[in-house]
Amino acid sequence: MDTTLNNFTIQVATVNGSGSQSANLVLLRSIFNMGIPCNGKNLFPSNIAGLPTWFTIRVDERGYACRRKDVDICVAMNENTIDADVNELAPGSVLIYNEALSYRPRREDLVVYPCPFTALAGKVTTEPKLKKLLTNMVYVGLLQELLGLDPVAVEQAVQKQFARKAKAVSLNLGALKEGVAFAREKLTKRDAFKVERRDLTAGKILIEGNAASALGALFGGCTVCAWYPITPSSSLPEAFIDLAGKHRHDKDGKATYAVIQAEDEIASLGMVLGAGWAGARAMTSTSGPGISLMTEFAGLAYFTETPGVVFDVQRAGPSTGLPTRTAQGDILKVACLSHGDTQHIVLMPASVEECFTFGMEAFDLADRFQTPVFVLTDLDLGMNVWMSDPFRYPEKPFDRGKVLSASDLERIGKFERYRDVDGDGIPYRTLPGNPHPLASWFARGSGHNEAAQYTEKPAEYKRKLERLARKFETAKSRVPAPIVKNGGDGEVGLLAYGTSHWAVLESCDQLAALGVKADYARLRALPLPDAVEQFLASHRRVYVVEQNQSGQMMALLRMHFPAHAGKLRSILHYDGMPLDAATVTEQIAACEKESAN
Amino acid sequence: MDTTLNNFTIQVATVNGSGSQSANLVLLRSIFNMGIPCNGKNLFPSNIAGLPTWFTIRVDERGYACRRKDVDICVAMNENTIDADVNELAPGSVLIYNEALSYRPRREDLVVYPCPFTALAGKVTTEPKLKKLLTNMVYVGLLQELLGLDPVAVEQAVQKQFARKAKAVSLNLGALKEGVAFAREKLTKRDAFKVERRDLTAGKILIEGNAASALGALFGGCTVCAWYPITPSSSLPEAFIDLAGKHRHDKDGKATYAVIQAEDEIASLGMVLGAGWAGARAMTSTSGPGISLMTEFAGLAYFTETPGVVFDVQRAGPSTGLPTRTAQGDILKVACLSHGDTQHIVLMPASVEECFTFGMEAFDLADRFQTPVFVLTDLDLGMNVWMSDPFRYPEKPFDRGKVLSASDLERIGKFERYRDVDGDGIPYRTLPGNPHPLASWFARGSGHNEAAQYTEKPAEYKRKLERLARKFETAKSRVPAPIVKNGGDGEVGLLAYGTSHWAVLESCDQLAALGVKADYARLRALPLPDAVEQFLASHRRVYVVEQNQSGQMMALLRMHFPAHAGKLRSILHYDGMPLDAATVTEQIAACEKESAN
Amino acid sequence: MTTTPVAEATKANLNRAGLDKAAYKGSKSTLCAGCGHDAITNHIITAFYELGVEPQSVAKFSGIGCSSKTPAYFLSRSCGFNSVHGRMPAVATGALTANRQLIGVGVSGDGDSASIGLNHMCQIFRRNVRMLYIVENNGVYGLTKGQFSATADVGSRQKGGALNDYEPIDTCALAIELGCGYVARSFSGDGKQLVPLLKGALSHNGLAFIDVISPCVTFNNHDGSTKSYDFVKEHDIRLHELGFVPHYEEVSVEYDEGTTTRVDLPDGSYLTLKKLERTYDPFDKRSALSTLAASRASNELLTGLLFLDENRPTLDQRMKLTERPLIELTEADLRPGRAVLEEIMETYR
Amino acid sequence: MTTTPVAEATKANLNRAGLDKAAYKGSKSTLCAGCGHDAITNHIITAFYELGVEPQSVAKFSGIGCSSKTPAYFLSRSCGFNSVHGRMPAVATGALTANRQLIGVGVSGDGDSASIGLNHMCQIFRRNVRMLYIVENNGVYGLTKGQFSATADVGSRQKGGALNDYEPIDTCALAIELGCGYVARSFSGDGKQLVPLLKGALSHNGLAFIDVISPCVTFNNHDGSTKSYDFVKEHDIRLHELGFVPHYEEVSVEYDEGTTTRVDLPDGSYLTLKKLERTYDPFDKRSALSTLAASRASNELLTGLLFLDENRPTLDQRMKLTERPLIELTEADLRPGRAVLEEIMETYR
Ligand SMILES: Cc1ncc(C[n+]2csc(CCOP(=O)(O)OP(=O)(O)O)c2C)c(N)n1
Ligand SMILES: Cc1ncc(C[n+]2csc(CCOP(=O)(O)OP(=O)(O)O)c2C)c(N)n1
Ligand code: SF4
Ligand code: SF4
Ligand SMILES: [Mg+2]
Ligand SMILES: [Mg+2]
Repeated sequence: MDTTLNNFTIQVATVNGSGSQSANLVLLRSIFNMGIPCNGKNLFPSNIAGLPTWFTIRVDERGYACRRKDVDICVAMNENTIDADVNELAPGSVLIYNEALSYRPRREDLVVYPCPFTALAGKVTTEPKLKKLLTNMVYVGLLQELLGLDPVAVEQAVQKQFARKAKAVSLNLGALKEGVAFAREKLTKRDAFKVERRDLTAGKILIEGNAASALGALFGGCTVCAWYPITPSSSLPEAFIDLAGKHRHDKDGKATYAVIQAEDEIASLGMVLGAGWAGARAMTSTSGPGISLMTEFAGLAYFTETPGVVFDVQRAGPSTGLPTRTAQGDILKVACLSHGDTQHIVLMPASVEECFTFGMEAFDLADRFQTPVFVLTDLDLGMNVWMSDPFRYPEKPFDRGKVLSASDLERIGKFERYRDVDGDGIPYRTLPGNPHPLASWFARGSGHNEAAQYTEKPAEYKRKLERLARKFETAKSRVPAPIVKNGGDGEVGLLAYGTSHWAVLESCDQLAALGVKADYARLRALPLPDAVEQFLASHRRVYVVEQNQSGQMMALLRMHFPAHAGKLRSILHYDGMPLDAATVTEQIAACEKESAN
Repeated sequence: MDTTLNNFTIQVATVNGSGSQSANLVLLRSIFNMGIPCNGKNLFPSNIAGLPTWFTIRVDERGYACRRKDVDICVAMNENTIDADVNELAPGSVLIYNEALSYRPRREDLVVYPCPFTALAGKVTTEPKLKKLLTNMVYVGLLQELLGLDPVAVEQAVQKQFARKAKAVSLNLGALKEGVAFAREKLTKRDAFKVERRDLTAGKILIEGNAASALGALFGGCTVCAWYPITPSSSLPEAFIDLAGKHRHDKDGKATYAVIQAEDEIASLGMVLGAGWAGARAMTSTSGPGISLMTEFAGLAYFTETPGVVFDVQRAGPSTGLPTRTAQGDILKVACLSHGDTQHIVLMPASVEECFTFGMEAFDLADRFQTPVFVLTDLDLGMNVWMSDPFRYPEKPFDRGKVLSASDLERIGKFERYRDVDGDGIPYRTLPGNPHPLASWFARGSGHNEAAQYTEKPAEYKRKLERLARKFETAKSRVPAPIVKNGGDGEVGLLAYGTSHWAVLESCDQLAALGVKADYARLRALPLPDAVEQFLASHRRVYVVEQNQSGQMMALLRMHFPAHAGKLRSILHYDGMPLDAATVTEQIAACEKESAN
Repeated sequence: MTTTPVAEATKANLNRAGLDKAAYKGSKSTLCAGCGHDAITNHIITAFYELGVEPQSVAKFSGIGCSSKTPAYFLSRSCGFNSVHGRMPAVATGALTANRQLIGVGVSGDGDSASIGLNHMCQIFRRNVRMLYIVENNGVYGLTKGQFSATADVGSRQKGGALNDYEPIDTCALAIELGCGYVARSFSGDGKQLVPLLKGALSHNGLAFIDVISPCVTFNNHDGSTKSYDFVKEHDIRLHELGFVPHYEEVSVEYDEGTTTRVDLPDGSYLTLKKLERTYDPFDKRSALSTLAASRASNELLTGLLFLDENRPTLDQRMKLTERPLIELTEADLRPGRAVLEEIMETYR
Repeated sequence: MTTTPVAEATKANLNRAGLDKAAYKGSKSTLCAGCGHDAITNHIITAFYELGVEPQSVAKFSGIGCSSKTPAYFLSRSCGFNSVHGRMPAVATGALTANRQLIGVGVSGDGDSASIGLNHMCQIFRRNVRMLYIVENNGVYGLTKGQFSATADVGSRQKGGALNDYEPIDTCALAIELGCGYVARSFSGDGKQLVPLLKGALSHNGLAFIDVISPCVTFNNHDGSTKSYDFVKEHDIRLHELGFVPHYEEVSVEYDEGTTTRVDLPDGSYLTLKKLERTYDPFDKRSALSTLAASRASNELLTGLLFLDENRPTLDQRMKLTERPLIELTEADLRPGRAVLEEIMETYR
């Protein structure tokens, strides 16, 4: 029997609210503690308790981090889904199932390990609720033995998971042991999957994107956070609340930040704009339906030139859609959110590290360009656990943009809020409360001239719009540039953004193995920098990979680079599941074959 | 001195709230009554009383109906704007001004007729408020004499304007006479502008687009109208209220329609969707900010497949912008309104007649495709007075789409709300209250399968999205097709939609005179029908004329027809004023010159 | 297949619509075991079954939240519209205007109605749309994992310990203030009270609003919560003992006129309010408002029929709407004739 | 240029901030001649001038409507934010949280606050943001030409004759119900009453809400209107005669303790309420609510200070916000050090 070392997937099928999340995180961290790259994705229902949930761990020492569609090891704990879970397994996969379920094995082509998980947990405790929880740790023990997990690594993981709760630690270690013992005594290993210690995770972290974004906001100097709960965004402001609660106090212990749970998303953005206008770094965080509700205020922010940061943790669907599934379906909408001619700066982090850096950068850009900045992540990035290099302490100081203090005004002797003094389209602003007699101005969403006075004059109104266009021209060279990875010969280019990155990274290698050599540019921001055009110009066929139905980024590219519109092709994925490499590779390979014919 | 016959513009500069609107309409109708094509545009401030307002009449027996930028005859009644008004006049223009103003003529190159309007009105009445109103009729009298207006035509116009108010008629006729007498006695005609009776308006009507749209809703069978006031849309539902109040009662005098003034635009669309789901033909009407607020519900309607009609009378600006100025700035936004992958059917009438026909058609399309239909007009079309053929009585019966009654269900024996039975992407629906046991279903904005049951299954969710795409494919051949006007040789094509049509029509002739022969296709709906692609394919350069800053329709064309993206060029106009032909002609001529070089 | 004859026992379980209780159920609930909302679902099923309402004549509405999911769990033979967060009242208003024969039932949550949807709830009170409007009130956003909603009481604590010190929104007080004619409060665990209130609501001519305290076992059932089962049981003060006698009941029910008030409803049904400890007059708006304010101040939870007024015009009445449902009107009813168009054209000449 | 010496007479007109009244004016109004809103603008100017408020320390907020235009017409030395329709409270909340030293003044209309913006107004009452919130209430949407708003009274008629029969929203009743600590009603034509109320509001610690009946001469000043000058003059019942004594006034003002109540405000200023015909206790929430309900029923317009409670925590207090305005915090205050990041990273290992 061949051994498949440090390269497999585990899927635990369970029920939400059953407490399996701790066990799954222990499992994940055990592998991580052994120096092997891995990450975890939680596939959960839009429900609080009682419905099917799947946790998937991908172990891959090459570092590939996207979802893999095929499950190598299935741990089946859910009566209601076990038939389907088993049906989906490829021949040769491993099935571990709880003998307490009514399921009886029917497939001959699997490596099946039945285990009386519930009974084993019963050896550790007789308290029913606790027993239910501990059942999950038993499968971790079983896997420890089967995969060859280092017991020290596992124990460390348990300690970390149940930190400061000695009783929980010992109960869980007990359950773990039962699993190990059962496997040792009752099971004979008949499968190929093994782990072996490596040194590839030293210093690294395991973190969710929403926590990383919240850290960005903390280190980016955010002082006002107004939000309204919505999945999969809530954990971002909630992480900010935790972090600020710990790290943001003045010497009297008073808060140097404010968090307001607003009555809805309209008010959330309204509060952010009020705060931004007053001079604070303010943010909100939401998902699709909330973005839709923010539409009117987004236009006000654009037109009055008020800074603010909006995190959009995208989820699947038009309307309510699939609130607990992932997608990249808002990009076209957010790019021009609001009626009339409106456009926005949009950042598109692909990694948890970029959640952190862009989380800070967003505040700088908002202040610099005096406009709302949207940070688009998605459920996959925001709520799943990713391995990453630790975040580096920011070396760049805050960029608070063109704000004039009273003494600046005294020196300059004049002030017009909306005049393009520097020719870059960015005007100067003062903050309310500035005591200088020249400082005051009136912000309005209606037509205004350079002096911020009301106007309906066609020429003045047009001048304002043209300056705004100039400002966004300036922004092109200031937002994060695309990152290009060479590998091709000028024939084929790939374009992607956000979490699609991980699938495309792996797909590049898969394609190369199939003889398709491609360059790959990862887009990181709107407005689209000039470098994007260069990339398009230097390839004959460009595939735009994204997780939506209508090819929204491709649409933006076609709009902005019409000369290359004809060479763009969409590689789409929109069933709510995180994108995997095979889906990308298959579609591109098929297209390439056609191109070759 | 040459005579310029039946071809000039008059601009009356006045103050809003001063009652000049009646006088201006009398003037317009007098010309119309003489059989000469004309229309009137009101340029008013976002204010109730006291600010400058301009009313422009274009008289043109060739039938050109767009704005003309140059003013031939200026009637200056406003102290605050007279200097600017006079400055803008081209040499040789006529200036008529009220001697009661402090203004003293400074320009030698104008034909100037001073007139003591206020004093003349004082001869008719001493009551100050009335005198102010009547002052306006005096200039009508003056113009009657100067232009050679038929006194009978003018008197008819006065009778019509003040219908059923005998006293008002006689007072106004009195004021009119004073103007005529003064001109006769004190002025010598020194200008070229004259009218002469024609027979070009027989049977025609003068009407505003909003009234025409409301008529469409009335004859289209709208029964529920939920709205929230906003300029320039309010006069549409208000016209519907008037019309339905007169023509929609059952035999007991009870209303066969419902109008609800909602608390906001969110609720307006929510009510429309509730009514549409229940089986009524329902509509709302709004403008930019309201469209933004409707964003979330628009996605719900798309995804639950609920019919409803939304009129968007576009105004200028991102944000509040210029609420009393015109634009075509919402098209890209409305095309895909809401987060996620959403798309909509959009109708774009260019004329008051199309406001009527599309106003009806919208309800048929909404019912047929079970989706919201947006009718995009603009302030210029909605609130200005246009000459038109009378509206033809609709010959096509209502199309209520695929609704299954209890007896249908009995016959068919099964029902699944979201199954694509006919392969056209359009499912069947039942209405709540249908007594058949098979009839019930549950509408939800979350993921659902063919049986309308909740689902999070990737394949089921994707199938739903794909059927929706198929439905919109079907819609392409069902929405109004573009109208093509040939005149070119395959080199140059023009594309426009909505009110830009009128400027492009005239511009085509101007361009032809300059040697640029162009074909012209007028777009009338989204999704873009295949004929658009054919038009693009058969021209080397295509100019897309529209009234916004970012070239929104061009963006849609580039998205959908990438093979032709490179040949599209934007001709833009976005200062809030109605589009004129010269602006189009100049830009295109310049581009063509460049192409030739 | 064999046809099983309907057993006598089963027949006895059929209501006047000829249906058994199962016909009023919906799909299986996916809420947490023990959630108050599921209990309310059962009381709704009981009320509709016992009244013998034709399920097909009912239209169900909701927003978004655990509570807003429940219309899928009752009356599966009725059509329903699960709309967007906070906007249920608008959707219901449209549908019930379009078809005035529908029996409207809206289910919402405290987040849905008192936070994001507060404006729409207030305005539907003013419009007085004929429908039953239930708020399943647990003081938190259940579906998004337990944040405070706008009905959380001053002094109540979140599961994580956070304290609420914002004035709660008393939806019943707002309903009374804003012109709603049938206002009640109840508890998910008190079917004896809630079922008659639901039945009475269905006989009311206009909007009937019922705020039902409905504990969230997962996020708001701990010590420190004022919406937990324990707290409610301790602080619940029932204003009266409720009974409901439907209009089609042949035998008239006996009650003691000294202690019991009979409240007649427009369809001939009536409620009986049997006095308990306190005297409470549900017909006096001012006293209702001030009693509610006082109860809040003293941490009492008053349940029962808080206010009744059968004389408010409904939205349909205000609009002088035709008796026929608008959706039944045909082209002949709706499209004016040629002569009318010609006449209108003439006004524009 | 020559420097003109300040004349004695002018000097006498300078307030304690060293400014004359002109310094409190704004740009020229574009409202209709006679509009109530312009009168309110003048009273605002008077109050700020007389109090000697530094204009630069004020931030003005509004929504959309004729009323919402007015912040441009007063205090041109203050910054202002004319936002979107109905959402002023949100914008003000954000700004005043960001800079707690700003003196916030919000001006809204009845359409802006009681129709589209009702939810936000209700929630800002609950949050108790420190600011003066004025609703210029004319019962109609002025700027969109006269449609009824949600404050139109039952029985009032539109200019075109249409009758309103929806229950009006009494914004003051809602304010009291939802925890606002300073609630008043006045009339645009009654500067004697409104100016002290405005001054008192500026001394209040929390949200001070004033509903000012402000006739729309163009669309709602006819017979049949309940917001016309004539109607208000006939139905206005002043609850008390108001005086205001600022904290910096040296001489203490004499008043009769038998007929006059002194109401102390947190900054040391006080209001005097001299009894007129009726007895009214502005400190009792329940009686305030029931008196308001009764006045509505009997078509009386009660004006004056309706409710006062200085003991409600403000939003800033609830958030335990640092005294320094958030906007003054620097990178050193806001960006935790390297060690903190390292420590946080460790928790993720
Ligand atoms: C516009 C919008 N914002 C936020 C959400 C997320 N969301 C779903 S349910 C919910 C709160 C539900 O609370 P409540 O109405 O009290 O219902 P419960 O779950 O407590 O029964 C929220 C905020 C959403 N679906 N839509
Ligand atoms: C979202 C949105 N909807 C509608 C409008 C149109 N609108 C402008 S002002 C106004 C009503 C203003 O009424 P009110 O607040 O009472 O102010 P008033 O003019 O009476 O002082 C409306 C509906 C708008 N600007 N924005
Ligand atoms: S989370 Fe709370 S409200 Fe939601 S189902 Fe569970 S117990 Fe009920
Ligand atoms: S329309 Fe009414 S509210 Fe607006 S400015 Fe004129 S009088 Fe005032
Ligand atoms: Mg709740
Ligand atoms: Mg108003």
